[in-house]
This record gives sequence, C-alpha cells and structure tokens, in this order.
Amino acid sequence: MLLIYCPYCQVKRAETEFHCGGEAHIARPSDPSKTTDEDWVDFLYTRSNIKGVYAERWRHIHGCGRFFNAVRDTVSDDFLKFYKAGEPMPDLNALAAEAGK
Amino acid sequence: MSQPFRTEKGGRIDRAEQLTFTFDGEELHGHKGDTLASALLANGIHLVGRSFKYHRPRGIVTAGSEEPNALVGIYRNGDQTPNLRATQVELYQDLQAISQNRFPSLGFDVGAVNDLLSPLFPAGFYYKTFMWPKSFWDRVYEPIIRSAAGLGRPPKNPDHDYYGNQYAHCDVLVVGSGPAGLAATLAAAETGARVILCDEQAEFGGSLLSVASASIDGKDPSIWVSETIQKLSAMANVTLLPRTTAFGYFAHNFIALAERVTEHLKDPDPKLPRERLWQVRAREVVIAAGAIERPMAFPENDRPGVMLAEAGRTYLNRYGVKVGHKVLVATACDTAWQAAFDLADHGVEVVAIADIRETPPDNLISIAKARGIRVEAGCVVTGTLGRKRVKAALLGRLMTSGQVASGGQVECDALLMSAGWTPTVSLYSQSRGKVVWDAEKGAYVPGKPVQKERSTGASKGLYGLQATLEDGYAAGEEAARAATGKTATFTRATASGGEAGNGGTLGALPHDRDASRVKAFVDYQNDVTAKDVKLAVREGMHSIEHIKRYTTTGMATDQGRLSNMNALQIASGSLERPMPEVGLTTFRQPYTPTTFGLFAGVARGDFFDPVRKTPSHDWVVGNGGVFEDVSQWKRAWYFPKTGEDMHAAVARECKTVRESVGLFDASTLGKIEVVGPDAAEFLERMYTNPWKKLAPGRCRYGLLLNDAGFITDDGVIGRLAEDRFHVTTTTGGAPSVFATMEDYLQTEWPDLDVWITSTTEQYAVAAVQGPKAREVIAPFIEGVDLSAEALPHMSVKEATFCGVPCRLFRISFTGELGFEINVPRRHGRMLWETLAAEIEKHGGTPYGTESMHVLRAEKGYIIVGQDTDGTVTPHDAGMSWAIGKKKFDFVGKRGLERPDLIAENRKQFVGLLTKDPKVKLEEGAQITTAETPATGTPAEGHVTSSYYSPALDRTIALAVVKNGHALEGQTLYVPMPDGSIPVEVTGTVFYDKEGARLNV
Amino acid sequence: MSDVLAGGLITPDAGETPLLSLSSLSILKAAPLARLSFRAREASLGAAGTAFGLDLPVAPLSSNSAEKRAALWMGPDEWTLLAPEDELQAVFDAIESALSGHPHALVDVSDRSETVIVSGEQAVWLLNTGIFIDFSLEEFPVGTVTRTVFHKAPVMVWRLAEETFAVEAWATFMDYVSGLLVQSAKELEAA
Amino acid sequence: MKRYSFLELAKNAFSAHQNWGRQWRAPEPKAEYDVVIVGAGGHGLATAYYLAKEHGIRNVGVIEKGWLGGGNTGRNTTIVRSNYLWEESAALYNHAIGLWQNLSQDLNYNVMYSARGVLMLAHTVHDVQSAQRHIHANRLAGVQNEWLTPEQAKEYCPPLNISRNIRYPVMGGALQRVGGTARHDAVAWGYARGADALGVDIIQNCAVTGIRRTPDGAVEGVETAKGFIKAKKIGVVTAGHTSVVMSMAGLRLPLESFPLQALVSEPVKPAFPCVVMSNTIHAYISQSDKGELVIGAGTDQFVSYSQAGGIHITNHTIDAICELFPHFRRMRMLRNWGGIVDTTPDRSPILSKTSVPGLYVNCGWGTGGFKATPGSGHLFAHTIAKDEPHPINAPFTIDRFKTGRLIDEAAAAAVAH
Repeated sequence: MLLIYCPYCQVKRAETEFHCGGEAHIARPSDPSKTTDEDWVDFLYTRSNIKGVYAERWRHIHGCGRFFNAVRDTVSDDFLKFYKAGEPMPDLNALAAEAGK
Repeated sequence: MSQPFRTEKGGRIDRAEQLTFTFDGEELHGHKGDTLASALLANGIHLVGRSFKYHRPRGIVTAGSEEPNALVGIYRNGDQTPNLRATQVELYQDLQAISQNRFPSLGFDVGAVNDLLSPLFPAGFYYKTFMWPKSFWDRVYEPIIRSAAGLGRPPKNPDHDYYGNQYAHCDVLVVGSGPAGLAATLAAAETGARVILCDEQAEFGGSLLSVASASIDGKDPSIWVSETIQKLSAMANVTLLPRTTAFGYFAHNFIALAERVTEHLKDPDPKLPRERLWQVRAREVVIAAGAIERPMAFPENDRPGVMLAEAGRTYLNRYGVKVGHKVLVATACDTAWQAAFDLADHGVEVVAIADIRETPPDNLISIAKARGIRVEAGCVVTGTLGRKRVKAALLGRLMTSGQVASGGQVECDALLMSAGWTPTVSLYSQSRGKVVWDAEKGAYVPGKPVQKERSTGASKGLYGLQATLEDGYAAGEEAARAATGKTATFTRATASGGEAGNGGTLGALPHDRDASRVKAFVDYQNDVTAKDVKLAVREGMHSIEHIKRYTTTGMATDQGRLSNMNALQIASGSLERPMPEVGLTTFRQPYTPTTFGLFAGVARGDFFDPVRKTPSHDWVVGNGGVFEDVSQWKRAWYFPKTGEDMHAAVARECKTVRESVGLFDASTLGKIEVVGPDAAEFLERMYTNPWKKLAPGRCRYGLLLNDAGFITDDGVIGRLAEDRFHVTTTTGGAPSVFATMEDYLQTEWPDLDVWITSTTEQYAVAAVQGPKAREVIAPFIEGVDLSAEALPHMSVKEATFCGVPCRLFRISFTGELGFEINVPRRHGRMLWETLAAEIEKHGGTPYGTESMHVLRAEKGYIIVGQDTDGTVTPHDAGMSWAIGKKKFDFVGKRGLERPDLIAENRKQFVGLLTKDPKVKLEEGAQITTAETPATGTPAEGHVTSSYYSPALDRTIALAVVKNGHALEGQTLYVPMPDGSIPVEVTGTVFYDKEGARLNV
Repeated sequence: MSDVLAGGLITPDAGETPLLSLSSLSILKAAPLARLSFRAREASLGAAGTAFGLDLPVAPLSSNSAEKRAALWMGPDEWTLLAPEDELQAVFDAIESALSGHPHALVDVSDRSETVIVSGEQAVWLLNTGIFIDFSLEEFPVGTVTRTVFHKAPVMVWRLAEETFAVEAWATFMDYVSGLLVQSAKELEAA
Repeated sequence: MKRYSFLELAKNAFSAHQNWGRQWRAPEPKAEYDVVIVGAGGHGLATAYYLAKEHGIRNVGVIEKGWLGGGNTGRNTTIVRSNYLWEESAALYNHAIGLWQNLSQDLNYNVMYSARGVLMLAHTVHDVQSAQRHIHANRLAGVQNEWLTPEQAKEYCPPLNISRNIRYPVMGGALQRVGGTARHDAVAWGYARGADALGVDIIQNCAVTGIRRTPDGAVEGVETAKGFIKAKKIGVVTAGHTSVVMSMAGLRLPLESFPLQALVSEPVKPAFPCVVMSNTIHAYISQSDKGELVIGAGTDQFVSYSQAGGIHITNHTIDAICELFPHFRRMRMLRNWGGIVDTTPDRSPILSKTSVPGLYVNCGWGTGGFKATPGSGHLFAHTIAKDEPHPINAPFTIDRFKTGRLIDEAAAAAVAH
C-alpha cells in the first residue's frame, strides 16, 4: 500500500484514500472534430507505459477530492515528486538522475 | 507424570504448573512455558510426522518457526488447524495435537511404501510419465498423487473466531528481540521516538533466553532481558508486541505484522480476536531477525533424533529438556561445541564431538577434554541407523585426498548438528533489497538498503554478544535520528562471554557410501536430496529458479530458510559456477505461514461489504418484500402476497400500476447537484443532449457516453434554477459518473464556474406511478399546482410533502402518470409510510425492481448495463434523438464518428415478439437468421430483456440485432437446446406507443 | 464531553442510547444539524465567512468553530458549514444573498450523513482499527478534519478534543461504520 | 529427443538417474535466424515450437532476458477455460482448449492438464443474466458451458457456502467442465524441450536492448546483451514488458502494465475439487496437486513493473475467499507473489502484425494469458510464418482500438441499473 502525498491536503496518506488516474499530461484535444482517428486513439488508449520514471494522475478521492500529478519510478514504485493539476510536467530525466534511478 | 527427559532444574518453564495434553490420543504431561515440541521431547518423543513425498519418519529439527518436520494439527472447538509448528505451539492444559500425513498411524504408515519406491521418484518424475492412457491423468493418476501429497487435513467447519486489525504509525519498528533488537529498541526509545518492538516468540529475548555461559552487566542474560522489557513497558512511546511476526515488508516502509492473541490460551475470551493484523507504516525499520542454524547434508540426516545443535541447546537451557541421553554432536563450527558443553554440564552423555575441521580451536578442545568428551577432528557423519529414532551414527574420517575413510560407528539417541549459521535476510529481501554474497562468512548478507531500514546483529552476519549489543544500540540510535532527528544519551550494557565462533560448511558432505543408494536431505519437508539437485542440473535446469521449481527445494513451508544455502552450494558445484553467480531465489511474504482469517479481518457477513439500505427498508421487511443486491444496495425486488411466487407478484404489481397506482423506492438512484453559473455549459459538454435551453422547472432525459462513444449511463436531469441542476444517474453508476464528472471538470475544463455535489443520500425518493398517482399525492403536497397544465410531464418543482420541503418531479419510468418525490432523508420513512398507506386506499401496491423492469420494457426504455453492455452507441440504441446535433462537442462525440461505430451491420436495439405469445425468451439467448444454425454460426444478436407483459398478456423481449432497425417485421430465430424459437422483430415500444397515458 | 466543542454543534443525540459505553471508550450517535456544502474560489471566501458568521479556514484539514457555527476545510475549494438544525434556511439564504454575483455552489447536505462521537482514552486505538491515519497530536492536532476510509467505507473524521472525535459517514454507511466500531471495541470488555 | 515414459523412468532408476540428458541446450546465439522470438515464456516457446513443427521454420532463436518460463508463465494461477462471451474470444480460447487436451502427449511432457471444471459464480440478478448470456453464446459457438443452480454448484464443489445469509449469496454459476488447470512450469519446460529438439535455440540470460530496422523500415534484427542478431522476422511475446520492447521499434501501444498478485496456502489433503471464480466479489481458487490452495488476487490500480502489489489487494481477495469458503479462514498463506500483466482497453489480447514489416506482437492478455498458451503460440506461429493472421486471430489487431471494433470482454461485466 503506497504512501502518497496530497499537494492540496499537504499530508501523506495511505493509497486506499486515492484513485490512480493513469498517465498524466494526456490532454483531451480542444477541438475533437478536427482530430484524426489516430489522434483520437492516442488520446483514448495509447499509453507510454514506461518502465522507469513517469508522470501519472492521482485523485484524493477519499480526501479533498482533487486530482494531482505525481512522478513515480514504476520499477521501485518510489515517488519522486507530487504537484498540483495544471502545473507543467517536470523534467523527468532530471528527477530520475537526481534520485539515482 | 514422568517426563524422562526433563532436567532436574533450570529452564524458563514453570515446574509448579503441570499441564496435561495429548499427542495422537496419548496423554502426556508438560509444563507451563513449554512448547508442544519441548513437551514432546521431555517425554522422549522425537518422531512427530511423516515427510511429504516418501513418508519417512521425521522428528523435531529446530526450536523455531523454521521447523520443517514437526507440523501438527491442533484440535480446538471441534475442528483442527493443520500444519502448526510444534516448536511454536505453546502448551496449555488439555491441548490436543495430532500428527499428519500418515495412514493409519504415525508409527505404521502405508505411504512409507513410497520410500521403497523412491528410485522411481526422482525430482520431476511426474513430468516424464502418467501420460498414458490419456484419460488416466485426471481420473486415476492425479487423484492418487493428490491424496498422497498435502500435509494436514484442512479444517472442516466454518471458523467462528474473530480477527482484529490495527493500523499503526511509528518512528522506529524493531523486528526481533534478541540482543541486537533489544539494544536497538532501547536506544531508539530513549530518544523519545515512537517505537514498536515485535517478536514472533511468546517471550522477548531471542537467543538470550537459551545461553548458559554469558552475562550482561554481570547478570544472567535472561535477567537483563526481563529488566530491559520492564523498562520498555513503562515507556509510553514504546509498544511491545510478543507473539507477533513481521511477515511482510512492502513498498514505502509498510510492514505487516501478525499478532497471535489467543492461540496460547486454553479458554480465550470470545471477545478477543484470535489474531490481529498490524499494518504498520514505519519511518525507519531495524531488522534484528537473527540467524538460523544450518543442517548438515549427510546421508540419512533426517532420522528422528537428528536435530540442530542450537535447538538442542535451547531445549536444554530454555525449556529444561534433554534431547537425548547419549548425544553425538556433529559440527563444522564452534557454536555447536557450546551445546555439547551445556549438555554435559547437565549430566547428558556426549558420546563425541565430530568436527569436520582438521583443527578445531584448541580452547574448545581443552574444555571438551576437561568434561571428558571425546573429540573427533576431521570427522564427518556418513550415515545414521535407526528407523523411528536414531540409534547410531556412522563416522568418516576426511582424508587429505578428499576421500572419506570409515571411522566406525557410535551409538547415540540424539544427534546434534551444525553446518554454521545463515543470517535471516527474508525481510530485507522482501523490502526489495539485493542480498550480497559474503565469501568470508560464507553467507548472503543484506546489501544496500532500498527502503528506510537497516539490519543489525546476526541478521547481517554479525555474531558475538558484545558486538551484537553494540551494533544494536547503534542501529536503534541511527534509526531514531533518521526518523525524528532526535538523539539521547543512555547507559549501555556490556556483555562478557557469548563470543562469536568460527567455521561452517555448505552443501552435501563427503561420505564413503554408495551415492546412488543413500539420501542426504537438503529440504526435509519436500524430501529433496542432494541427488535431486544434481539431477536437475544434469537435465539442463541451470537457473536456481529452475532448480527450485524442478526439485521443489525451498518451496516447503519454511520457504527454504533451512535448505537454501545447502541447495545453492550443491547447485554451484554441479554447475561449476561460484555461489554468487548461481544467485538466490527471492524471499516472498509471508515470512512464516499466516492465517487467511488475519488477512480477511473484520470483512465477513454484513461487514464483508457495507450494506446500503433505503429508508423504506424496514417497512419492506415488515411487509414481506424480497430484496435484490444492486451494487452495495439492497433494493426491494418484489412484494409477494401470501401464496404468490415472483411471477404472480410481479404480474399483479404491474397490472396494478397500469390500472390504479404503484409506489416504488427510487432512493438508490444516484443524485448529483450541479451548481454554478456554468452549470448548463458543463452538462452540455458531459451529456449528449442540449441543456442550455432547458427552462428552470423542466426536466430532460440525459444520455452519458464515454469518449470512445459508448453509452455508460443515463438519467433524468431537472433544472431547478438558471445555475442549479438536479442530475440523476443509475444506481450502480453513481460513483463512476460522479468521478468522471470531477475528472473532466478538474482536469479538462478547470475554467468552468461550476461545482458538483453528491446528493444521493441527501434525499429519499418515492415514485408514485399510475393513473391515480395525482390523487394519491395530492393530499400531502403543498405549494404546487399538480394539474397537467401547471405541472406537465417532465417538470420539477419545489414543494412540501406533509410540511417537509421536497423536490417534486413529474417524470415516469413506467409510461404512466408519475411523480417522484424527493425529501430529506430523515423524512424518508415518513414519506414512504404515508404513501404506502394512501395507495392502499386507492387499491394501489408497492412494487419492486422487477416490476419496474417489466413496466419500462413495455415502454421500450433501456436499462443501461442490461440492454447496453459498454459496446452500444446511442444510434444502436435508437436514441439518435438524444444527441444535440448542433453541439460543438460533448463527451463521446468524436468517438462516435469512428469508422466501426458508424459501420453497417451494427447491433441495434429492437423489440422481439415470439410467434407463440406464451413462450418467454431467456435473457442472454442468441439470435440467428437460420432456424437451425450450425455450431459456430455467428449470432445476429442477443436478447437483453425478456418478460411476461401483464398489460399485453403476452411475452415481450428487447434485443440487440445486427441492422435490427431495418428488420422490423422479419422473422428470426432464438436457438435453444430443445429447438429454435421463431421471433418477429418489432419496434421497442410495446405499450401506449403514442404516450397518451403520460400526458394526463 | 464539553459542549463548547465545535460550537456546541456536535452533541449526543438525546433520544438515542449509547452504542457503547465503557470507562475507556464511548460511542454515541450525534444529534442532527444543518450541513451545507460550500464550493467557491478564493475570492468569495471573505463574503461567505461574513454571511455565515465565521471565517472559512484556508489551512488544509483545519476547522474554525464559534458559538453555533463551524466551518470545515474539505478541499481547496470546498467547505462544510455546520449550524443548528433550525438555522438551515436562514444560513442558506444569508450566504446565497451575500454571494450573488460570486460564482459559488451551496448545497444542503444535512441529511446526507450521520455522525457518531467516539471518545475516551481508547478512542485513537479504536479509530486505528479501521483508519490508516496517524492520530498522534503532532500529526493530527485537535481541530483537524479530514475525509478518509474506515475499512471499506468512506468517512470524515474531526478531532474535537484530544480524546474525542466526530466520525461522519454517509447515512447508508453508518450501520457498517458504527457496527464495526462497536464490534472492535468489544475487545476492551474482555478480561 | 529421448522420449519420456514410465519404462524410461524405471530404466533410469537402475542407473541412479545418472543418464538423463538435458531437456534443452544452452546454445550461443547464431548470427542470424529466420525468426527471432523475444521472450521465452510459455507463449513465446509455444510459438517457436509450432513454427518449427507446423511451418518447418527451424532456424529460430528465442531470446530471453532471464530464465525461461520466469515471467508470468511461472507466476500465474494456472487456470484453463474458454467460456468467453464474444465469438472471437471464445474461438481463440477454445482453439487453445483443443490443443490442451493432447498437449502432454504431443510434447511427451506431462503438463498435468486437469479438466476438473471451472465454476464461475453469480451473486446478483445481473450476474445471472450475464452468465446466461455467456452460456447461450457459448452453446452457439460450440463452447461447453452450463448453468448450475446453487444446489448443483454445491454438489459440484462441496466446500462452497450457498447460505442465503451471506453478504452476496450464490445465485448459481456457469460451469465449464472442460476447464481446469495445468502445471505452469511444465508447460514452459515441455515447449522448451520440444522446440529445442526441433532445432530452436533458446538463449537465456540475454536481454534484447534494441530492435534494428532497415532504412525502408522493416526489421533487421535485435541488439542483445550478446551482440546483434540478424532476423528476418521478429515476434515480440514479452507479457508485462511489451511496451518496453515495442518502444525499441518506435511503436506505442494501447497497453498498461499492472501488478497482479497470487498466493498459495500451505499444502493440505484434497479439499477442493475444481476451480471456482467470482468476478463480483473478486476471487478465484483451486487446489494444486501438491495440496496448496492456489488463489488469484486482483491487480493494483497503478502501472508498475515491480512484481509486487499492495497487501490491501490480498486482503480483499482473501476476505472474498473466506466468505465463500468460511472454513478456509484457518488455513494459512504460504507464499504471495506478483506478476506484471499488460492490459488492453477491451481486456482482449493483441495477436497481430504491426505497422513495421517483419515485426509481430503477441500481448495484452491481461490476467488471463496462461489458458491461451498453446492456442496463442499456434496462431502466432501461423501469423509469423504466413505474414498474415489465422482467421481465429484476425480480429485481434492493434487497429481495432482506432476503428472502434473492440472485443470488449470487460463490457459484459458492465455495472447495471
């Protein structure tokens, strides 16, 4: 059971309070009618599924209810960073290097 | 009352309290403080079980949780728990134990024939045979194998014990309470840090409880233990957990502990949990799990009476039990000598110390000589004699050539052995740490920490009492500092005696016997011999994981803690690769076998999953209603009157609704209040339908898709004000609809000024449906004009019901005139009972979900999740009308445009009428064009809903059929095992096609 | 229990017998009250606080209380406002009128949930049988309020005093929550 | 290949089993193969075996990062069944059932396929509807599946608790008698031995680090820990790690990899005759020939390659098992482990050519790949050999996610009303 920091509540809580929302920074096209089928499948289903450091969404569903993002190493499950929704994706390579991943 | 192997004095048992127990029905005696194993040994009983594969007689080998042989069943409350380690079972009055894996008795076991046939049963033999004739595998061979395998018998009766759960946080968790663990606990506790100390044994102290020849601060170590424990128990920041095994080390410093609360008690209070799961988040962890002694892999090393030297010492010093009268000590290291000395000091005849080393330390030799013990250096055990108990051992002399020369035979009734020590790295390994090979110690030791932990003392290969204490203090201090930044000064104890020993060996020992005839066991429980490991390598199993799986070594209930190192060495020799290159298999949780009930915890019966009940629940129970489970809810399914079955009750309920009036509890439907200036814009984007022009006071049916374009939910949405909507969802879909809305709102459209609030539980909802619905509610409603003109179909108004504020919807899921009254939940029961009494006056009836399904099917309304299954688009469902054509976007709009969602041949929602109006189709039945389709014919679709319709006095069905909308009037077939049923494709509305009944 | 806690709002329901009453622990049903879910952006907080008669807390997981009023931080744009049962409409109207023109959402959720009061020296122990939160005073001081999970049910926990907690759950989950609390607490009755 | 038999076993007993040969070689990789299979799990080894046996393509190298059978093949709960809802799925898994029935004899290796029956429980009205739909669809498709009442279910599986007083009472179940279990390691080893005997090179402890492509985009070979290996065709069968390997060829897939846990109890005497699954309360259980209760848990909610899940997942699995089989509450867990499952959005696999000429992928089996092993290998071999799918696996393309022609096995379990 992971230990997750909610950047809104500013506490670490057990994973059971949270719902994972999958890979982060996959924006819904702002004008879907102008997207191709390829673009749409990328938005809907294609995921980088990275083995290593990646950014994902979490929602503090049994807490403040907010979505936020986290950078996690999918090999060790260690979190490297938590940040609020809307903030830009951090430099994953830099975070990985810093954490020695 | 004789316990012939009990010492005169000494040990930590309570000699004043004698306990009676039975083993295989035989009445025996022991003392408080005994384990079942020590009590059996005190009675001279070594033979306690039969091995897994060859059914060989087996005795107690260890004094700890790693015991491979002494697995017994314990009877309690008329049922038995299998596979308990006798070394861990604390004795209580009238304890009943039975041996396992033998038939008819432990002494005479027919399964022992396997031992004679063992040449036919090498590792992996079953992969090479039992293939002919083919049908014999699961009919003949497998049942035989299954009944021969297994250990104890499973419990027969439901377990009525209760299991507890405790979540805990601490600064420092210390696992193990030997010298290192106690020192670490003290050091951490002195800083004020919150410390939890757990130990799998009943008493704290670990190895300190079995030493006879050392002191701490000038005192007997066990006295230092009690003083330390006394001190720790007085500290508010310390939690002491005896009988508690740290069995799992998970991500983010989460450690699971199993506390055995009542198992050691004769008559535990039923209010106490049998066991308690501790789920601990520790800032820092100190692993002080110690080390375990390694058996020597010599031929016939499994004879009852052959046991580990340290176990012999523990039984003597801790339990006051002599493991034999004539004991041979076979060793490769110094520590076992101390066992010989202690036994000699208690008057046991130590027939010899056979040390495989050419030159054991002089000081040990002189102590032995002083006690008159024969010392054989460069000497190895090459076999044992005796069947159910060792009688004698064969000795061999190691020659410089590497050969072994016979060294004669010595008589003994117990053989203590030690091949050296193996640090317990299980928890470290579970923490995802990588063990490293320490060639000097001949052991795998913890490598770099991966999580916030450190190993201390013997669990990292550090031995010697003083060194261990110092290391423990340092580990505790470091852990506390890392967790809290705090330090403290305190007095440290110093030890004398208990020096670290040297020596040790790995793998199969050399002997002068016929290698093909003798068995030197590596894994006792699974009957894996040195030969098996070599065979696996010979057959190409070169990965240690392959060797493990092929031979099953290390897969027994001790998870290889006793066997791994010897097996690895043998593999290493066969593979001609050094140990570290062979690698070590992964240690998995649990550290020792852990009760299922502990994991299940409180989740049983009604606490298995919350039972959600509506305010009408008790009334429904009182009126004979039957419930169905819909997600976590209990929903009234139907209301049978005396003598009615479900069919009759439903037929009556439906008819009554159509003819007069019915009352339905709609409280379970999800409700979401959407509020804010952008509320309409938000719904516009979420739902397929247009919302901006919906006037306050009016309702509209809303259809929700996912972005792939498939229907996921639906419900009626009422506009209460410009900026306020009351959204309803399906019962099961409520949580996911809410979560989906939050997702889009927060992450895609954070600029919208709108917020959503779940009000599912704020309101109790009663639906009154039927031609008399208006008359029924009229007496209780104030503040609203109920006339068709003022309150037309699909309206919503705020009003009061019996003076209670309510939201009154005029909507219908039956096709009849209908109202849904939402009152604050606390008034729900009043609402229901008032209406129930009122409808009775009008000849009405309460109705349940089944009738609701029938009534809506007569009208062709879909049920999401029954008529749709996540692959249905609005077009398929015949609901293109629900799509706002002019909308810029909504969830699912783009998905719907994908090629296969607009392709020909999609399955479309239709009605079906059987040619014979009495024949009711089965839901889920398949639909074909051919009357007698060949096997493998693709189905044209399937029946999604099927009922007897009281209104039509015939059966009706809804279905999805390929191109169904174009097939109206055509005949298709529903193939059933006893023949095809012809059906006609129809529209989906069977009753009141014009909707006249709604608009009254 | 002191009745000034939480603005005197969280009080045992006079009509209910205690669910559990031991020297070290009691579990009591709380009396009904007015509960409002208030959602808004930061700019509207001042006006809302004035209308409500109590400032809305902005520190995460904190609460403010005054006589007959309590405001609980639920999220960065979400507060639960508590008032006596009979003041529901007045409070609702006051806030609505003060905030006209400010985007916000105010929803009556008075009946959505029920509360039990868990108090006594074993209160933290009991909560930790089902809640994975560190309730030490350093980590969870008096006044802290949070949503979390109790076994399999979502709940809200509000620390009213060192040894007193309000545990709120959606109404249909309360049988489960209070039932399990009582069952686990029975252990304390064992010899 | 020296054939195994009882006679051979007896003969070898006289020579103290000193003369058994290797079950497979440990060859060095050749410079070039006609086909390189990445991943020596059950599916990969089966693919190699059938390439050699049925398509005469024997110059095949199977490149494995660790030890053969060490991924999900050696970590699953060994359930075999084919009673899937959609015609496409049922055909796929039933193809495997056909091969399972003769697999021991075909491989001359006892894989212990045991058709002891798979019983899938229904606990709600919706479950019953769903089960009935499966049974009707299966009957038309020629797939065995039948409905049992609670009493019949109890008769088939005596330990089952069919009391009406449990939280989610058993309302019946769908039984596939031909379903059951097999010995997972034996499947990998049997295929390895069979493929090896036909000339296939199985290269263990050799990680693939890159997929080299020609200027026109087609595959050229794989970079490995033991150097470059040229290949005309490459089949990727690396369950769990598919995204990692496919990204070496520049392809992104609709996959996410989740931890999936399983566990066994201590061994006990026969206590459980069949396989029981419950999707509603999330549990499946059988008893191994060794006597261990083998229990499958759920997946964690986040992508992870750690092969370790949270204890709360295990807790929920065991509470469900104990609810259905309350006397197992006193049984004890012996071992708990995790695998990595790559999961598609429609919970059906991808078994397909790719946009890269010469590159084929077999992935996305989610939690249920073991049961398909022989069929998957057989069809994948066909797809690679012919450069076009077999009709059975033709629907299992990557493209279906784009066009929307999903084979949505998850949808059938959709939440109801």
